[in-house]
Amino acid sequence: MNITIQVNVPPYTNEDMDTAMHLADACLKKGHKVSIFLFADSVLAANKQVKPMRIDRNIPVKIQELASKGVAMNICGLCAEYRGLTQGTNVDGSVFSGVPEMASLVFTSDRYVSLMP
Amino acid sequence: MNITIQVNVPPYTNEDMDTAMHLADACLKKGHKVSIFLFADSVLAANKQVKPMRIDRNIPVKIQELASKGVAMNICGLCAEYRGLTQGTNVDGSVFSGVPEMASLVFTSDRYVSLMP
Amino acid sequence: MKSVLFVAYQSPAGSIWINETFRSAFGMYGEELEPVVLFMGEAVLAVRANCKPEQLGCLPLSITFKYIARYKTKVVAVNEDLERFAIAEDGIEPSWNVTRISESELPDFMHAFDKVVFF
Amino acid sequence: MKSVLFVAYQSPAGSIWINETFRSAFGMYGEELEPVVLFMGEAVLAVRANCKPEQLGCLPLSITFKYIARYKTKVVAVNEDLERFAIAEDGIEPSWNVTRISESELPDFMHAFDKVVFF
Amino acid sequence: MTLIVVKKSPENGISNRLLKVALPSDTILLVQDGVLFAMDKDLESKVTQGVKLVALKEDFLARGFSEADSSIPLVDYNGWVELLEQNDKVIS
Amino acid sequence: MTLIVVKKSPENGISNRLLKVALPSDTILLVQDGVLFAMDKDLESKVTQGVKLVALKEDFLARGFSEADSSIPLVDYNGWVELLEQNDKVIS
Repeated sequence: MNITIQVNVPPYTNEDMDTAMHLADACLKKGHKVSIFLFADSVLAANKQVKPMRIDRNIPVKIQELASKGVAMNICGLCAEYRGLTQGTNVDGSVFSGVPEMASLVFTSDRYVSLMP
Repeated sequence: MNITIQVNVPPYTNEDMDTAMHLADACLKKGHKVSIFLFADSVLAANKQVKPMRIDRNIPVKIQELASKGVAMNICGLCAEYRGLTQGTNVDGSVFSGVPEMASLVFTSDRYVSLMP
Repeated sequence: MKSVLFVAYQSPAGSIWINETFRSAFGMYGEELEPVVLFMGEAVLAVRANCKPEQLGCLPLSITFKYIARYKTKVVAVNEDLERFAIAEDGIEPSWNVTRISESELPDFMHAFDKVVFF
Repeated sequence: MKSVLFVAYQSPAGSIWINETFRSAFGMYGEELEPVVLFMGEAVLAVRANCKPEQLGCLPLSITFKYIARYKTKVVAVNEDLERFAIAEDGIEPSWNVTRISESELPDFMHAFDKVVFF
Repeated sequence: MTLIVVKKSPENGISNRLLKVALPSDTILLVQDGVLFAMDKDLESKVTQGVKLVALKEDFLARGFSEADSSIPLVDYNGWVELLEQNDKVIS
Repeated sequence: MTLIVVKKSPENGISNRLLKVALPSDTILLVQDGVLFAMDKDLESKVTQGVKLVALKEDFLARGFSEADSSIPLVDYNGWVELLEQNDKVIS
């Protein structure tokens, strides 16, 4: 199946990005095709300039790993501009898109899970 | 009096940064000395790479204006690193500091207003 | 044609979510999708003609009106929430073209959509 | 010496605020400030020995323990909230060294501090 | 004389608990979604006797209410600053 | 057959309203702070008869509970994926 997970809130401050990554991983293991749509403040998760404390998880690195395993990682471009994130600072394997891409995911996904803000 | 306003949540998504700026302005007009402490996701407000839609307010520009009017604008540096914000991308008149600076503000402020997350 | 319901449930002036809900809804017309927006809880405050986040310097809600008119996007609000905030029919901004629904109809209403996304 | 109370009220595993509350509290020792941390509402879940956000991949609460020990930071939790979540004395992680307070004592307790900051 | 700032909606448990923290001669200032408490006709009965209740006018009006909808006095940002001047502590 | 995902705490009004949306044969999955509903012994009575209730084990245990504290079955992330497979719609 095609499964999309939308995240809406900032990483680190909340566990939503962690929830999304765990769920994406579990979906992949069962052979599903997974997309993650980063909306609003969740776009921060894809900023490769993020520097967490050493004891903490590195969310952008984890996202990149998921992308390399085949998860399509979409960033709402307008949201990103509002948060000072520019193309090129996003992790490899993630792409700037927007609500047209969101519409396409809503249309083509068999299941659409949004982690509400 | 010395008045400090702490903000904790992301700008644009919430009105907290707007509340803080209105309050800071009103304090200035009455002759008080004002500091703003940007904690957690609120650090995004000081990123000069933020590009809002033209119809929307430009929060980093407004912050810079407040700084030029004498508001001390402190950014929690560790928080900023977690959000991919590096020194040099913050607006003029804002400075990277941290909890030692927060402690100093708590100690020296006559009134400490935090907009709780 | 598939149907998608976007549910706004947060207060209009304090957060960006009602604007983001509509921005998402309007984006759906690029595909074979029919979006509907539901106001629930404190989000119903948005329908008042006098609800103006721009008075706080925030993004106006009225920027959605021309698209609601152009696409004829259906906007639904929960009756009980309107009553809770004493929002009378004549206090509602006509540009929203609000349809009312009662709380008890919500389960069947939501299940009629292919996708339901809360904001 | 001035006193400052930091109040954590949000659930521990779902958000960073308890860690940020303590990081702020520990920062106070650089000045003539005595910080106290109060757990209120769902934040009291943090005191359980088995509460481990790191199981979700999130930042552990236990990184605060060595500083609580070093600075002897006072940690207070609301009795009624502990009871609501059925948190028994023997289920509490000893490193927090929790003092209990009842809901009815909160107004006087909070007013005794020079500054009170909610997280 | 403490100023207690309540910024979250009545739907949020912490707001109701903050109301209870006020002692006589304190002032509770409702801001942001906290202003939604101002339409409650019984609000006075939910705080200790002698506590002053006010709401931020800008936040109340921006949510579509009119001044007549409020059961408590409204103050603007200047009023907020005056409350900071008059009270020697802040709980927020 | 719809999967309803409840991620906010019982203190948040929207969680309680999401519980009411479920129809018989739907499944409500509690995740994140939504798992706090699982310690409510009367939870079954708060949803329509015939609605299945489950909570995400990882989120429940990380908050310091043990499996015995839950009044409803716990599933892990694999179980979440199975619920996505079994239900043809999602409300979240």
